Amino acid sequence: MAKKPIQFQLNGSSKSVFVEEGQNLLEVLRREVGDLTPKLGCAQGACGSCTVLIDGEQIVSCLTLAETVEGASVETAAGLANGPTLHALQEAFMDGFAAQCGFCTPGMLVSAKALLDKNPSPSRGDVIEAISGNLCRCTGYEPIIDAILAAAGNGHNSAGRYSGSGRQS
Amino acid sequence: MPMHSQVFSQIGEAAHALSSNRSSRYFGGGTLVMRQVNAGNQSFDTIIRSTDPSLKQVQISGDQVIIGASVTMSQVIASRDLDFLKSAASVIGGPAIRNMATVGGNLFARSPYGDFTTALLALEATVALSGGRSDVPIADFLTQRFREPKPLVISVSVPRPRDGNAFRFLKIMRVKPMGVSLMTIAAHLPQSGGRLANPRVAYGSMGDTPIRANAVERALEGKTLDAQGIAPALAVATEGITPRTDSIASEWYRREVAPAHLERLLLGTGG
Amino acid sequence: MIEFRKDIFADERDDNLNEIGKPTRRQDILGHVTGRSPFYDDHQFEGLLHLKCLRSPHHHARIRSIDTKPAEQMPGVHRIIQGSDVKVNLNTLLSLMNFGEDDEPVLSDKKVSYVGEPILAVVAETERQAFDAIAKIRVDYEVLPHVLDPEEALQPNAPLVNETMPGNAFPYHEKYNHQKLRFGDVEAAFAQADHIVEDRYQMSPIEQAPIEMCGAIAAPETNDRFVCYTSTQALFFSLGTAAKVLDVPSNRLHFIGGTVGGGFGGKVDSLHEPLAILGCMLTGRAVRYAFDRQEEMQVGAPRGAERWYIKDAVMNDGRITARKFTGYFDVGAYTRLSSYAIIKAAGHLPGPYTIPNVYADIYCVYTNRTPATAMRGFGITGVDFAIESHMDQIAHKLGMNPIELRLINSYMDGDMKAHRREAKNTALVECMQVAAEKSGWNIAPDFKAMSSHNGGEGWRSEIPHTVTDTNGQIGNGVPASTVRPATTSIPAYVPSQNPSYAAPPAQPARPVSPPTPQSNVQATPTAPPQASAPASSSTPKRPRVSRFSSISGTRRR
Amino acid sequence: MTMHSGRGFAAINYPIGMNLGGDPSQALVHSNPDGKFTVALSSIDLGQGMKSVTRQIAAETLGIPVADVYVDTADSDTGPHCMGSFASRGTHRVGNAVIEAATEARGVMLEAAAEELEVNPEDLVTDGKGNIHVRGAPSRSITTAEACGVAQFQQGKTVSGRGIFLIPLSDVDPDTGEMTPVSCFAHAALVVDLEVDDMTGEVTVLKMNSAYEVGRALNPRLVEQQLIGGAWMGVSHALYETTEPYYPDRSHGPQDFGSYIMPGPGEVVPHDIAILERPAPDGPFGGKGPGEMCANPVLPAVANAVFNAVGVRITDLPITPEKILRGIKANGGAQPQGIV
Repeated sequence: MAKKPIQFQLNGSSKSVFVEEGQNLLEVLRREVGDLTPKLGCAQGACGSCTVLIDGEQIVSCLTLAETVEGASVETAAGLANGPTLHALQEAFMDGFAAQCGFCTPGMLVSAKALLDKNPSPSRGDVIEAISGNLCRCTGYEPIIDAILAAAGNGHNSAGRYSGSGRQS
Repeated sequence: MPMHSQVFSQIGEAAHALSSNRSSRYFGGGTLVMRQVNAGNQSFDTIIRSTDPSLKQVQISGDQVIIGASVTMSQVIASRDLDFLKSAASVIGGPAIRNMATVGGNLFARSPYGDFTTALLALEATVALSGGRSDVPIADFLTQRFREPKPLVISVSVPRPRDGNAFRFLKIMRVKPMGVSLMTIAAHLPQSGGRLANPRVAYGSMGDTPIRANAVERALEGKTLDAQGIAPALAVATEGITPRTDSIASEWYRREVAPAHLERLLLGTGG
Repeated sequence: MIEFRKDIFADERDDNLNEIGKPTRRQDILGHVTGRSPFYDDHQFEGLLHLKCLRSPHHHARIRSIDTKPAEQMPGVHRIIQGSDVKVNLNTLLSLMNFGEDDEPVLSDKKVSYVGEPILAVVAETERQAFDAIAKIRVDYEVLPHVLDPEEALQPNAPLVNETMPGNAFPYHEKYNHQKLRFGDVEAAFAQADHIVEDRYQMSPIEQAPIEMCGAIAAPETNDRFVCYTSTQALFFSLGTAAKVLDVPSNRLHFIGGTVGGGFGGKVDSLHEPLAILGCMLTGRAVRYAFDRQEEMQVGAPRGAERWYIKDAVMNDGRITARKFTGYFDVGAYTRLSSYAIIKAAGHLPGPYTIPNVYADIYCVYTNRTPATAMRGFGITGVDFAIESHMDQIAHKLGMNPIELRLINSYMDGDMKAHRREAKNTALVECMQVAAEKSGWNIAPDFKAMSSHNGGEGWRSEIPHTVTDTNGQIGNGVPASTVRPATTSIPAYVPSQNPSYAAPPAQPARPVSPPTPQSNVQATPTAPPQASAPASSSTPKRPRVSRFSSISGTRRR
Repeated sequence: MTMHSGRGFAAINYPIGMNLGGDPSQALVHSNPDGKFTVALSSIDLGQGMKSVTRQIAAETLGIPVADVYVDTADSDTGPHCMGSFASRGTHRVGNAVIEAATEARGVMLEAAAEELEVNPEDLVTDGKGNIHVRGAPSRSITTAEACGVAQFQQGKTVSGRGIFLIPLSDVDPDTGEMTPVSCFAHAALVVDLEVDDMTGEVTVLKMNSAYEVGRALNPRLVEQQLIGGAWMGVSHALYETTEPYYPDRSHGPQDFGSYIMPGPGEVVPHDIAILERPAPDGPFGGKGPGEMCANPVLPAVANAVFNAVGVRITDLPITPEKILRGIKANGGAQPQGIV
């Protein structure tokens, strides 16, 4: 089986790997490079769990032919944190209880980052549009939308939803 | 068979490779072909692509705009020259898919996909093929798109509507903003003296391919674009059309709701 | 917005706790937001092989022959696994709890009973090679007639779906082709009812659709053991199943899981672990077996379809005096966990209401479709849809406020439930009151004043005289579906010959503290003992080989 | 086109756990010498929060801060047997096993502390902040870390505990269905407001108001996660989902997430929830397990609201626009039932 050498930047580090012809980027990231943050949820491009950024644009890595990222810059959820310092989105997801099983979370965060990189003050509608290709089966989306808005500093503090103890009307 | 991948810098070489290998597929943005590769589809073992820069171009030529086959939906949305197609490009998949899916690829999408092609059909676009004709009417192209030798699309020429408001597009989805089409309607509704002149209406997800609603077009000719004027067209909304049945809806349902959605599109009260 | 109604049931709670009741962050949240939570597929192995199954294209077919030769020669193919490679190639999940007979092959190379049923497995170096090899395998099928509707499947001449299950129904207690619930005398109540309200409810199959798909990776471990990373919802269920079908001691298997990308019931079936381990045993390499999304959608077990018929006896004042159910769980070709869901449903009826006469026959029916399994609310969701839709139909018929109708019939502390246990710790009344208040849905003051504490008066706490029958009896060589119904009373439940409590006399609705229907107190027969010996003492006891026996009558072999 | 408003109600109870019993779960708890505890389970966290809720239960029982507990699951070599995470059994069954194990470990910790403080163990209390002191005399105290240290290095005691929770398997009477099906019930009532488009049958869910009784909200945010997400799933089941759209016909089964439709972030329904807590006598701190019941009331409430909106009774899930439209046509038009 023919293998092709490719080189690309992954979260700022140079990677050189051999890829099989016809292999998708998700498989290469996970099996060849060892970045396990993009998740395999369908291999049909419909769930968004494998979302990564190529040159700043969000794509689904399961439908991306690996050899086409030659020379490109790839960002995954593994590149969100700056060392021990978490990205504001990660903090907001933690505060806002925006993850349950956690499987869609990396893809969701990457889509949210693509949004905030271009639009630091998104509306709720912008957030919905940005994550519309990312499926979540646990949360009902609301905490995720709130967390992204909170990360954007839009005055939507997702933690504020919880009214604590005692009866409130 | 193990998968092979071939890349050509010249579109002509790619076209030759494609036409000379029956078990090959042309790879545009990947959203259709990679899915089949991932699923182990046995009908092809070679993917062919081209990095020819011409495929990425958007050019104005007279009253036509020529869109390279590799132009993505996101690029359509971002292009000022393609403003009239923004409504169609914006409902293709989610943002990640729009960064990948191409104009050329959409021509090969099977129902319930192919919404952008539905828009092109209503605009009477023509398709330019490598090593073949440069002005294949899109309706003709759709009937032969899966035939051998496989056509390689270079670009699509779209007549730009004189009046930007004359082009209408409505994709009916049960899930919004990203969802599969229940029915897609594209209409080009030029008017002359307050009456419709040469209106064109196309449906997506109503058959195996996007199709023109010929009876609707005839019924709209010379009419005013108001409730009274469109009434005859609504009455023949699905005349000559056998809507498809799929997991989203049955033929019966599509036939039943087509007039309602057509009305909403024509009167501008939809979605 | 969430509000906590700490004012309700306040005297039953100590809220002064240190950690309980606090909105503490999830222990796993940092792993989730950094993408480092270790799901089963996030473990990497040198030389990982991939397993894919050849699946049936037919609803029902006998397999005459299989030619695997061309596939064996294909590049990258390490092994083709057939049914004969599986030591114990027949299993039922609940055999781990001694419930039911083994009825499902791991690999079905003799007969297939649903589209997508696995026939054999190919282990290859890449998924593509496995797909390519499968495409080369030739299977000669003799297509058989199939049945897809559960009521048709119970007809005498229906095709037999599952050889272990004659009559296409799970045998309950080795006695009936369905699970019975009998409480009081519904027919007498129907005769005296002001209204009869009947309808049929249907739930189609639903996919659990966790975003992480089901799968497992098995690899050789030191000292002749095998490690298995799995997405299972039930670690020891999967371990026990693998140990059983592969006939290996459980301590040679090391299962690791626990971080799972959603399940919702779809990850209990333990289909992947045994084959991944077997592949590993046969090749000496790490083997991954996972569904793809298409398989998840159509081959992975869904929440099965259910069909419910409900017939209610209703009085003009809103009291429901009898409720009769006939339920069909369309469980597909094999049992999986469905036989249990029917028991759960039987214990749940007639829903959260105190109805003096209840009757249910619930069938676990085999059809030629994907086997069904658990999903969030297993055994309950479908019948709750039926019951609560039906309650609204009754309210509509009587022109009543649907919340008040439910409050009139609501179960409360001390009420006798149809499965003959006292209701305790109930809170239905309060939930209805709060939901009504929040939504601005007005209910009369009497109903606002109700309390779950006020149940159990008079007839409400009694077990009524009960009419039983032997419909659907199995055995004696008579096909279950041809057995004639016979109705009898169990004498043990009828110490006096007074008429049963079929329908209480018309009386005002009982919003606050339901009045005791005086005329019937005396008539209510003595309850059988409620403690640990549930079966009536006069019911002939079958010899018990184990304490599990009365559920299925079948011990694990 | 007319949009018709409708309102529907449903109330449910939910039996917690595998109803027949016979489904044990076990837990092991032990401390390091510095008083940091590990809970070993083989139970599964599917996202429902098993690790988190058992951690809080262990901390509460041990009388130490939650930060001093880590839950390790699921490894069959180290975690004792558990039947699994399904049937809403996790919180209830595993929680009880953890309480038993943590209670035993706490007993050893207090014995060690008592020996150091030269008092009876019965006279000792924990403050939940890492200290053990004599009841009524806070100054006579020792930290939990010190107690665990001396237990292991000076007194030769393992600060550990074993727990199992088992409801024995209940028999079922073949003729009457008499059984002891469950240990406790959770409850819910829910009101749905929606609109139906009488030209297309499409439903837009506008609002949900609900009350859920969960025994005790062991962690209110985890309960909120379950209820919000579960009610979303209920809307999805009610209106969208099926693997067999033409059941019992097997044709046109969805093969992907394009054709298996579920509402997305654009269809989020505002949902106001009231949580009631009537502790279950046999639940861990009264907790019942809210994971499964949350979707159940939504399905019939939507059906009832659709009837209220257009007078069409859909008895066949999912409630697709097609079924509604067929009903409207059969009735000769929408028949709004009026404000309830």
